[in-house]
Amino acid sequence: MSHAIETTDLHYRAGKSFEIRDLGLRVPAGAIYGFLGPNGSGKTTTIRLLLGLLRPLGGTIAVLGHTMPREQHTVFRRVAYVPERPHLYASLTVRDAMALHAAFHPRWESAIAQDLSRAFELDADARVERLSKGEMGKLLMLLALAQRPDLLMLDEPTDGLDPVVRRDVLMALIDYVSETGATVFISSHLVHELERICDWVGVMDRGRLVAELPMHSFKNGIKRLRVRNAPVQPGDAPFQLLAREVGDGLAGTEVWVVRGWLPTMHQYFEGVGATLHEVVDLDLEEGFVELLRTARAARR
Amino acid sequence: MCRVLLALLLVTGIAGPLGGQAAESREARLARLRARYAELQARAERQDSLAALRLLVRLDTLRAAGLTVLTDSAQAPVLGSALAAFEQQARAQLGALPLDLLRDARVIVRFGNAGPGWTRLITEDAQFLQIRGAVRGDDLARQLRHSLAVVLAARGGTALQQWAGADLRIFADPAILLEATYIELTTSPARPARACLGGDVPACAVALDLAPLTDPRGWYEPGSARAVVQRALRLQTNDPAVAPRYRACVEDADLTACQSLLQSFPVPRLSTRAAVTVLQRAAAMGGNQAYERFFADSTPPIRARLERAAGVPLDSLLGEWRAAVMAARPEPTRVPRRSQWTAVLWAAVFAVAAAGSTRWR
Amino acid sequence: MFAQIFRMQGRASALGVTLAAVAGFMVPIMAVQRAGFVNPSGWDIAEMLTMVESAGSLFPLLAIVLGLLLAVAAWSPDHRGQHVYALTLPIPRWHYVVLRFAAGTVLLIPVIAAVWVGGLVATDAATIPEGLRVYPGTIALRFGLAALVAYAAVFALAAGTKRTAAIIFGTLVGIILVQALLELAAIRVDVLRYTLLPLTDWPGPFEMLFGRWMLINV
Amino acid sequence: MFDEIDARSPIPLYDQIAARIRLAVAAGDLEEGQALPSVRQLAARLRINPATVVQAYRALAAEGFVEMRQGSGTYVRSVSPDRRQRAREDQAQRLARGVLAEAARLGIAGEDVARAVQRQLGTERR
Repeated sequence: MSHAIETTDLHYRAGKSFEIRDLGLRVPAGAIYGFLGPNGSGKTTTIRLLLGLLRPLGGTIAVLGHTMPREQHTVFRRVAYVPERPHLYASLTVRDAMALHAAFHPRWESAIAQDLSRAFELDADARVERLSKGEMGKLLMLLALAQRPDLLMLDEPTDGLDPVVRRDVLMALIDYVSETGATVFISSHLVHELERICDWVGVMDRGRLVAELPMHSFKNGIKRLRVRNAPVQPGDAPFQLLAREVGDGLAGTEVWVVRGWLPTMHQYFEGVGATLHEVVDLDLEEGFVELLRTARAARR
Repeated sequence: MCRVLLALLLVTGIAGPLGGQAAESREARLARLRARYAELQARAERQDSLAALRLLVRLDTLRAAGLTVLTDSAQAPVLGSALAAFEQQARAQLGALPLDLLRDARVIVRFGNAGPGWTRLITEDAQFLQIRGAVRGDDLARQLRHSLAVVLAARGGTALQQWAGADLRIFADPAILLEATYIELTTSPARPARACLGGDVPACAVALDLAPLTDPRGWYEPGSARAVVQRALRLQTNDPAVAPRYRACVEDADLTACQSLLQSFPVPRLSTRAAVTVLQRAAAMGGNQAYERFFADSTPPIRARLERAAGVPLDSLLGEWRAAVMAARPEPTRVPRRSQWTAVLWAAVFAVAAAGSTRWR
Repeated sequence: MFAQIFRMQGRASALGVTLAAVAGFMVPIMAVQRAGFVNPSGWDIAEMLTMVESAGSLFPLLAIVLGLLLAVAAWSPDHRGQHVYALTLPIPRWHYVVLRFAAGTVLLIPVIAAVWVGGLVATDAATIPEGLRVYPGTIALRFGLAALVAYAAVFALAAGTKRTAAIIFGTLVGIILVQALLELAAIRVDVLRYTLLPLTDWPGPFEMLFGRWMLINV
Repeated sequence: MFDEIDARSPIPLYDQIAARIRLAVAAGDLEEGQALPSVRQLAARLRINPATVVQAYRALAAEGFVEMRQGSGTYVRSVSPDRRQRAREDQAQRLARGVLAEAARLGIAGEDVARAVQRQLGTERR
């Protein structure tokens, strides 16, 4: 099974305002796939579609090789879900929640549960409805990992948590993943965190998948060039000029954002009588922002 | 969402049983009104029916079971088969018919119209039978049996009418009447009835008004007297004539006060329905001519006529009668098996409906 | 799996079930007491039986309340979480619903037992006159079936979406409105008789709830 | 040793990790035969993708600084003194390149930077 998750022209509409059209996700098995996108771009909706919680209008969804939502309950034996809004039964205590989850998940491993429960310092007798946001985040991750999934669907698992809790949760996640090689599909607004742990990136914008590629090719695919007395017309540049602005440094320098830059492309600038001052790599966040800007510009 | 559910279910939950009871009482009131209306209308119709019959319709005269039956000639064929069935049943139940008693008894059977799909049979005594659809032989036979009983009651003397009722339902199914009598006996507060239930046969005679009350303690035991007074007079507690004695009897358990109030009450005898079961029992014991002997002379007291009809002394008749009543004790109320299965089935149906409910939220 | 669901649902309805059990135990005793069968001073049996019957009408009410309580206890946790937890369990939806239903059904048992024991205690303490019988077993069985059907009906309603609940509630109110309008317009058509009343007689579902509940009878 | 790993910097994470280990070996903080943290431990501690750690360890193995023994982990190899020296010089080169790039951006000539470094060295020696 080459891909943990694979959808072909997935179509979904909620009311008149929002629509997901011909969405083609392909999440490689074993990857840690970061799912980026501004608010309202359909990230949570997509995750709920992948889990068979929402009924698509068209298209196919395959999770771990099973078609969804038909083989949903067999898939859930191997998929763990951490939703954006906590979904546990409020009246339960932490111990009950763990016991209930264990009863339903055949691959549950109490060793993992106990270790994480200690590591997270969770109070077994606390009631779920009275857990803090951090404690809830830890509990949800504990339940997800203790069921030994092959795929973790995490919808903003650490957003809104304080750094210490975030560190504990991510450490547990990475520790589990590096041990089992499980696939992770994680949506988050904490781009720097995704930058550290993801090796794949998917970017959603207004219900469409605008980019899906490995992290490193995403990051060095887009560069910021510092050019002095740049030509007015880029002409037949070997790269794609996404945007250009007046530089804030020395007079006469411009900042060009380009895609598909290769080191050999220096000669172009000599050719047009400009001097390439500097090639700046963008981090994931800048790349993401630029990508969105150009994607929306292209579609206008 | 839960709040909506709760409100919805409370409404159906509360309204259900109450609605059910309210509907029943409304039902009963409707039926009584309809009966009253029909009765008045029938009486009016009877006044003019004789005159109308003579003028408009050729009368056919038929004879059955000693009765002269007059009816519209158009309906004569239907009446023919019914009369045969009627005669056969009457003979079976009455044995030798008290023919001289029925000599000039005439029963006019007239087919009135009572609205779409309903036919009404009106007989001389303004009794009527409302039948849905076409008139079938056994409806007519039942009506004629009823008329015969009324005629017998009318001719059987006023004592018999008071004792066993003007309709004298001797043709009714004894089993049903005996069961009703059993319930009457077990729920009556009167001392003789309770004693009769306990096996004291002479007390049965008193309860059936076939013997005078000799027990000095009166009709009621002290507690029962108080209970009866309380139930009967609880709405007139502020009526000056009754109030003081009522309070004395109910609050202070003053028996004499209770007794004095009870004087104005009707004597707690068993109903005419119970009396009919005695007559039926006597006929059963007396063989073929029992009714003839019973109706031959209406002057002696009922108990003597019963003894003559049954051919046994009253106590042994009542002993038999009491045995029959006790044997007619209704079955203990059970949840019928089919209802049990239906309930479980419905629970399963609802569960399956729930399991099948859509999973798209 | 069932044990966990049962623990959760049991704890959620523990208070309700206990109260219902206490009520179930008291109703027969109160019925017999009020009707005067406990060291009776005198016999007015017709009246006493009517009082037994009127007290008996608390049984169907208790059955409905119990059914309501258990069904709500079964479904309110899921409704609060938009059913997401249940829908992401590795078991088919019907299996989950059956577990929920079974848990609620088991929780009926203590109340039915209470009604039965209450009936036995009440009829034991009562002085039963010649000719009358006691029916603690029949009442308990009938109460059990009535509560089961009531529970199942509300369970199905609560399991459905808001839309189905609205539809059912709407038709119910609609029928009652039509009947009221007809009566206003003095048109003598008994709509209820052909729509709601059949539900209350055999083979309708709510036959058990209606009719006479007589702990002591002929 | 790995505290200021920065995912946002243009230098890829695996490079940063490899550089730190190379420096440690060069500076003698890591002796020969010493075991490096397992891929799982290091990834979890740094909260980075396990593949990144593997990539760093492979790069170091290729350069001969470490040895990846199948199933038992990664160990530091004996590095001759001049290799250590060359590693230090490489690191110095890399640092210099970074500083010069920064200077260029701010419009400061290379020579000024060189003089500044000398003066810093001077004050330090005194």
